[in-house]
Amino acid sequence: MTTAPGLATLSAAPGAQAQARPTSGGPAAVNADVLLSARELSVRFGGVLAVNKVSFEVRRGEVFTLIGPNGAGKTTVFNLISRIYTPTTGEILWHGGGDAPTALTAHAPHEIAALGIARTFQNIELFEHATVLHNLLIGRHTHRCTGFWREVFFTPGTRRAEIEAREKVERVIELLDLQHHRDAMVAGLPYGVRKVVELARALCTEPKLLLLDEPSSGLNVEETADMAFWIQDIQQELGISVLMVEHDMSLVSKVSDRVLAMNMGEALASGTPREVQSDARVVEAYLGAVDDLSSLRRRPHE
Amino acid sequence: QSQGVTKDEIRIGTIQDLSGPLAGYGKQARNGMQLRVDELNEQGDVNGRKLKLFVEDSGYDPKKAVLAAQKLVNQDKIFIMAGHLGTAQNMAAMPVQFEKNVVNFFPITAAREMYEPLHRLKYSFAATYYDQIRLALPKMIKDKGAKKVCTIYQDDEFGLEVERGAEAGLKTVGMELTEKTSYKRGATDFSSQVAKMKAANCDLVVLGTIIRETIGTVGEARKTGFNPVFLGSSAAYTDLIHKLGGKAMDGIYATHTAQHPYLDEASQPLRFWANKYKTKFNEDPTVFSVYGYSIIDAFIKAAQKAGPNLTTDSFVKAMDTMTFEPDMFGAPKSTYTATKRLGNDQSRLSQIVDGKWKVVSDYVAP
Amino acid sequence: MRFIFKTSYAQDIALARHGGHVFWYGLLGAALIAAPWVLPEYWLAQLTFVLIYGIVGLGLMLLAGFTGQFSIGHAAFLGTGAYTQAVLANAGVPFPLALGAAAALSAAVGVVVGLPALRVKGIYLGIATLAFGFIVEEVFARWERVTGGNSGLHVNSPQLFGLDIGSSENFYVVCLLIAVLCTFAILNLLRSPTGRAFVAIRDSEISAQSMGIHLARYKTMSFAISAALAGLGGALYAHKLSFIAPDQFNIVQSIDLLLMVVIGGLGSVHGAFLGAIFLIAMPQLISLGKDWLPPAIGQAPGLQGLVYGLVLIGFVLFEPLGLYGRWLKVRTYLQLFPFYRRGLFRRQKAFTKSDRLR
Amino acid sequence: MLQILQLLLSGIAQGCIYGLIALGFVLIYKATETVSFAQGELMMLGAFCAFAAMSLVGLPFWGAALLAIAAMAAFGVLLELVVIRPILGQPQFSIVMLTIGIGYVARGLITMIPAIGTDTHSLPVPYKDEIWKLGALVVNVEQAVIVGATAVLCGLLYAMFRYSKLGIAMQAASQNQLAAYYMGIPVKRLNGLVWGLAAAVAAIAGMLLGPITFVHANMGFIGLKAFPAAVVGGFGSLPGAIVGGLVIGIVESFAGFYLPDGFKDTAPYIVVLVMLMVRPNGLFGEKLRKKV
Amino acid sequence: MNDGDTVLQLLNVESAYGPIKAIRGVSLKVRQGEIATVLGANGAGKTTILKTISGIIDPRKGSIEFEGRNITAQDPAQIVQQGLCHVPEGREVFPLLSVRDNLLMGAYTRSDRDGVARDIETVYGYFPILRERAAQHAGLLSGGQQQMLAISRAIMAAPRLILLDEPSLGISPKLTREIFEIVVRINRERGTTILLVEQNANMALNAADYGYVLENGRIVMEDSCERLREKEDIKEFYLGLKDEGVRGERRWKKKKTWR
Ligand SMILES: Nc1ncnc2c1ncn2[C@@H]1O[C@H](COP(=O)(O)OP(=O)(O)OP(=O)(O)O)[C@@H](O)[C@H]1O
Ligand SMILES: Nc1ncnc2c1ncn2[C@@H]1O[C@H](COP(=O)(O)OP(=O)(O)OP(=O)(O)O)[C@@H](O)[C@H]1O
Ligand SMILES: CC(C)C[C@H](N)C(=O)O
Ligand SMILES: [Mg+2]
Ligand SMILES: [Mg+2]
Repeated sequence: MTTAPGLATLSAAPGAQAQARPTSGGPAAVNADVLLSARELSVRFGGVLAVNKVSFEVRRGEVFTLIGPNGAGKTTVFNLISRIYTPTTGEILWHGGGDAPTALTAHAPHEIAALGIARTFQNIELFEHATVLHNLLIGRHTHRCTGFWREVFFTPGTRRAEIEAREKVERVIELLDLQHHRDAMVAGLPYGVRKVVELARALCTEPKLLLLDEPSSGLNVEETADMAFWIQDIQQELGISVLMVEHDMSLVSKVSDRVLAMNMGEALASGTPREVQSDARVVEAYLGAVDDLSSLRRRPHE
Repeated sequence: QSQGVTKDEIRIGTIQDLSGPLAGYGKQARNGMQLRVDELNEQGDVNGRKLKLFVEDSGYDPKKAVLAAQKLVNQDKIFIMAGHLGTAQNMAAMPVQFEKNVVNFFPITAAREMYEPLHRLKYSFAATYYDQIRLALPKMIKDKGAKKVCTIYQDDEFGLEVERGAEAGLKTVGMELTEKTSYKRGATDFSSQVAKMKAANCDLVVLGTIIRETIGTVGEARKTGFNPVFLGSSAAYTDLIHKLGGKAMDGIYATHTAQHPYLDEASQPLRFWANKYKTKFNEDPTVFSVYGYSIIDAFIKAAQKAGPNLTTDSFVKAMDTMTFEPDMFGAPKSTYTATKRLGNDQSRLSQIVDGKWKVVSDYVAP
Repeated sequence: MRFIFKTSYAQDIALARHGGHVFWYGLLGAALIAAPWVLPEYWLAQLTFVLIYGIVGLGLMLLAGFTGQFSIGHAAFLGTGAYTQAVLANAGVPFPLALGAAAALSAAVGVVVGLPALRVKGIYLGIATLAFGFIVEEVFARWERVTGGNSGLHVNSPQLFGLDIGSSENFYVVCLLIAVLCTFAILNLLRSPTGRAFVAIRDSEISAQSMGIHLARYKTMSFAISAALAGLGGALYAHKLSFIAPDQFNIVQSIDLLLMVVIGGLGSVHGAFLGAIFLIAMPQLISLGKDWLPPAIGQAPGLQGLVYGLVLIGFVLFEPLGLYGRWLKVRTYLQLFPFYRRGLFRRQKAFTKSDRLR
Repeated sequence: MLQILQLLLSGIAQGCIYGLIALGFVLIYKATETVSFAQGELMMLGAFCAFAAMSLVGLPFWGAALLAIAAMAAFGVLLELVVIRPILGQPQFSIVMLTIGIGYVARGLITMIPAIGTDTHSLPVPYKDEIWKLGALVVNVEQAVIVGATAVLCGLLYAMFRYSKLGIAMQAASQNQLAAYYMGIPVKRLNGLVWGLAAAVAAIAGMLLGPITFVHANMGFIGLKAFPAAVVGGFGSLPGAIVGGLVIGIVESFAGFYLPDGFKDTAPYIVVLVMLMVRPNGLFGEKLRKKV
Repeated sequence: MNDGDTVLQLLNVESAYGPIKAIRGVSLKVRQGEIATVLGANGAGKTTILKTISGIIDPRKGSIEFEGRNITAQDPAQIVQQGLCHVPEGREVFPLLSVRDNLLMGAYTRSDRDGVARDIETVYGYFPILRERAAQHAGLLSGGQQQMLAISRAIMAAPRLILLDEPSLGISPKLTREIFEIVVRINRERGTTILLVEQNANMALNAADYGYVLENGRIVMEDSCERLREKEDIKEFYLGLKDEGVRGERRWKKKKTWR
């Protein structure tokens, strides 16, 4: 189990009301460690209150995990952060840019990536009719430095920028072992590889915060273990904070520093993976009680 | 030596609407031309040369007309463009022809632009829409005691010619158009135009329309209980009007020059001719077949006269002294000189009575 | 199959993948340059039309094939370019200036037309562009003072430094030059971030957006570039045809343009030109074939449409990837020659999913 | 006042025609998610069918109508079998292209029929040229028939898509073909059915339209105005198609009367643009968004 | 269980995507009333096998028999109508139909209205959220809810054989367990035969009777699940049970640091 040094102390408290710090002068006074903070987030779709007064904060350098039963509102939280939805109430503050935190709602959806927030999607949203390499290069879009006319004439500067982008992408390819698939069309890749490509594409934006929606779904045990290593590499070697939604508790407890459990749109419990996993309500709503699978087996007399 | 003339062949090009809104006309005109060409080739030649007719389809679309003209002129190397149908189409195609010194011979349209401004290569045969309406309208107004005159016209050079003719005609009796309304080439719905004219209480409507538009307009008017006097130009003088429009078309007037060959009342030579046409194309000839036939006929006469050394220059020279006598189709005499490129400016008036065009006035000249 | 060892990233960026490319394109270039001396006038004119439509096709390809935005009103841009050029040329403005103005004005119109693209997609966008096309056509017809209305407008021969470049040969060279330049511009764009952003938008708007791509800006840009190329093509078209009228820029023309890129092969630059060749050659072939048929069929006016439709259907049925797709197969076949397996290109069963959710 | 009423009336009648054609678009769209550019041509074929049955064969109107509808339905099924089915599952765009091709072929074929194809014909329906007078208001029977037929047809189709298993299955197949196969939905057969149905609807539209615009090879182009109708109503909504048609028809009728020439032809398109600005999904269309 | 008659039999099946061969000569058998499972790494070709069975991909070689009838390369809809239902990878719901209509489509091949109504109730009993959202567009459900819907549709079809592709994808641990219980129950109570593909090998090996291991498109091992559970390789690579073994907490491939 790895934990980023200096972040071992966890102030676990469900909801933000309990987390209220002695603030003196507005958001800027919040703990300098905080990268992103969500306060009292709610969003309603017609009759469904998908997220209800959820508050949490993600600190620099940590892996923060959201867990919860299906339909708890985890993906919706991601969508709120990446501005696909706008919260009905509440705000999300980003502390990653300079000194003053900014509210994400003040940014257009496409500006989120430039702020340093990248994400993957639960249902995989890759550019299907492009190669893996192409997908990753698109990931570098926020770092483009050439203008339209320079590209039309493909000036030497553009060429240099292209080669540089390519070098960066190549490093991600190497980190995630995608060399084999570099020139393959995404449309023909198996599910598991696509998950990795999506992760790679998000990494190419060189984010400060990475949102991973169920990174291990569709991966087998071995691949999940690889995923765990990658997430740790990303956290420790690249210093990227990770906000993750995950159902595989082995992965969750291996990589996350803190966990927030949600249920029916509301925060249920938060704390270290161990604490949350042993929370009775979490067990009841999410984990299920029995761990013995032998009851599934066919009894001999059947 | 001009292009399109060889030792034993003269190439004639024509562009017709074979698939568009005037397909009815285009096909008939082509047949008429083909009939005369075949006749000649069977019976003889023009100074040792046979005729060859190249037909292209414009679909009543000026762009296609230009492309067709480019093809005829540059690829098929025609000597002359004869009987090209449609005003806008001719206007579009003429520069292409003139660039290669190809005569625009007797286009099937009566717009003034077919001979004005004067150009060495332009020859027109039909009394203009402008004159037709300008002359017929005052008479109609007087006969019918009309107070309010409106017009509906096709929104292009053709319709405008009719509209201008109507304005000029009204001016001579000190009146003005009460309502003008237009439609786009190929339109099929005229309800709002008719509603407009009805609301203006018009009692005489000048039709700058052709086939379907004439029927559509008149039909729509009858349906909504609007019954003014309708006056069309030679573009609307066709048997298709009463054939398609049925009873509702009875009573409308149109100006024209040549007459529709109704066979039951035709003269012997005309009947003979019509029979020939019918055996060949399996349908009755119409006034547009007549146009086509006469155009080639006129060409043959002029080419004969130009002599064995047929070039554009010799042809123009021959044409500029030509006179065509009245023929069996009832067209008046027409003459050409180096400065008079419209052969005939007389027109007359017909009315549909009991599903047939009946001539109601004699030729009038401006 | 040729196998290329890549030794540097620059190799991936290069336009020509290998020496063979250089050779064949060089040959093509030489043939095109020699054309005015070899081809008869009529065929040279057709070749010029191919180049002109190719330029327009490039623009539409960028929009439809690479950005995934279907425009059923592209003739409007063609028309804008054509009328701008006609009016300016008739007013005596030098050819290059007028050309620039035509492209710029079309681009501006393109931006306006692109606006609905920010809000609507798929069929809605198609209809929006269609509607724009109709309205622009009507403007051409009604703004008689400038456009000459439905009677159309004659276009003077193009003038360059007091020289008349309107002759078939000269004008061909002008078109060739512009077509080559445009092709390079598009190729360059496609191998740089902008082009990739277009492709991203085509494949998934939501994830393009989360990669930091400003959807509105890039869609508008795509419309503008596309319109500018169409305008450029329109300007050349106006000169080549020397007569323009509003109904040359109607829905049928728009659909023809769309068919052109589809038949050429959506999503390939080659496709634009292959499609143009098809569009121009088809009527010629039909009229050549006419004489072989019995007159009842050969002379029937509907033949053109019929054959055109049949060929189109045949294409979609047997070669959905268009002419370029066919070419790729032929090439692969040749490269693999003795080892070609029959099942290689067999089409798989495919299944569609709702396009409404994108 | 009377003027306005009369304009309204003619707008409604014209609108119903648009609506009727739009109904065909929506039908195909709902069931296959493709936009059929051939709908106008199918309508033209239907009208020619009826015309041939009446004028050439000499059937009475009702017989001819039934025959035309049946013939067109069969033709639709055949069309699907021969040209659409082989590429079922390819991107929808291919099918759109196909329909354009079908349109060309249909127009070409009709035009090629000697002596009939290029001409304009009138459809001798029994109620031709009849009018009802309601006071000073003139109601055209031809138009009244259109309004009635449109309403009935729309109701039937609506019920089919809303309540019948078949209708729901058609929609399912259009939304996710793969899943439809997994559920055992006979996607191909349904597709054939849809095209048959669409062709039948087109035939009805053609016969209703015939007396008004005449029967000719290019009458299908009126379909271009039905597109805006379908979009204004919200593509994919059957009642929307009718309402959209009415909106377009009425706007057109008033624009033709009160605005300068040229506005009449563009009015539908201006309306559709305004609509797309204000409500990008049309009057009855749902706002759809992909959930990620 | 090995004595029951064979419901599904694949003989030397080979399928490819264009030039890429995804499965090469797979033969397997599923017997009446049993749960069979296929394990395999990413891209091994598990999904391809299922797709080939239900006719979504035509095999290049080999034959497939369902209840003694040859169904090789038939139209998928026709195959399904013979009593087989496929829960696809990645949910594949009808996004713009209501949840209820989705369920009804599951029962498309059935004509017994009462039975369908009863089954809807059963399904609502399994997954109450579906009842709650019955009128909502299925596309708006959360990932896991869609998965529930996909499974429910198969139940609605009341087939004799269900092909399940990763039913636990994106499902919470508690619900995963419940779903497996449901699967087992359907198998026991209705006698439905099930062919299961699952990444959660632990679950799969406990619920299933017979297992196949697929690697690179070939079946490399097959045995009863009882015995498979005891195999060292399986424990290590599929169950992740090997503590501090070859892999342990250390990765087997040393990563070079970058940046
Ligand atoms: N756009 C939307 N419209 C209506 N309801 C929505 C929408 N998006 C999400 N919901 C609802 O909000 C709830 C939360 O959905 P969300 O996708 O956040 O769940 P989740 O926690 O990610 O679940 P899972 O683990 O299954 O992915 C669900 O009940 C879902 O149906
Ligand atoms: N549409 C496609 N086009 C080309 N190749 C494909 C396609 N789908 C799958 N493949 C290839 O076929 C092989 C088998 O894929 P398949 O989806 O069956 O694997 P899987 O075992 O189901 O994997 P996963 O566990 O990731 O779902 C893979 O190597 C993949 O690259
Ligand atoms: C033959 C005529 C009906 C042609 C028509 N006058 C036109 O100029 O378009
Ligand atoms: Mg989720
Ligand atoms: Mg799989």
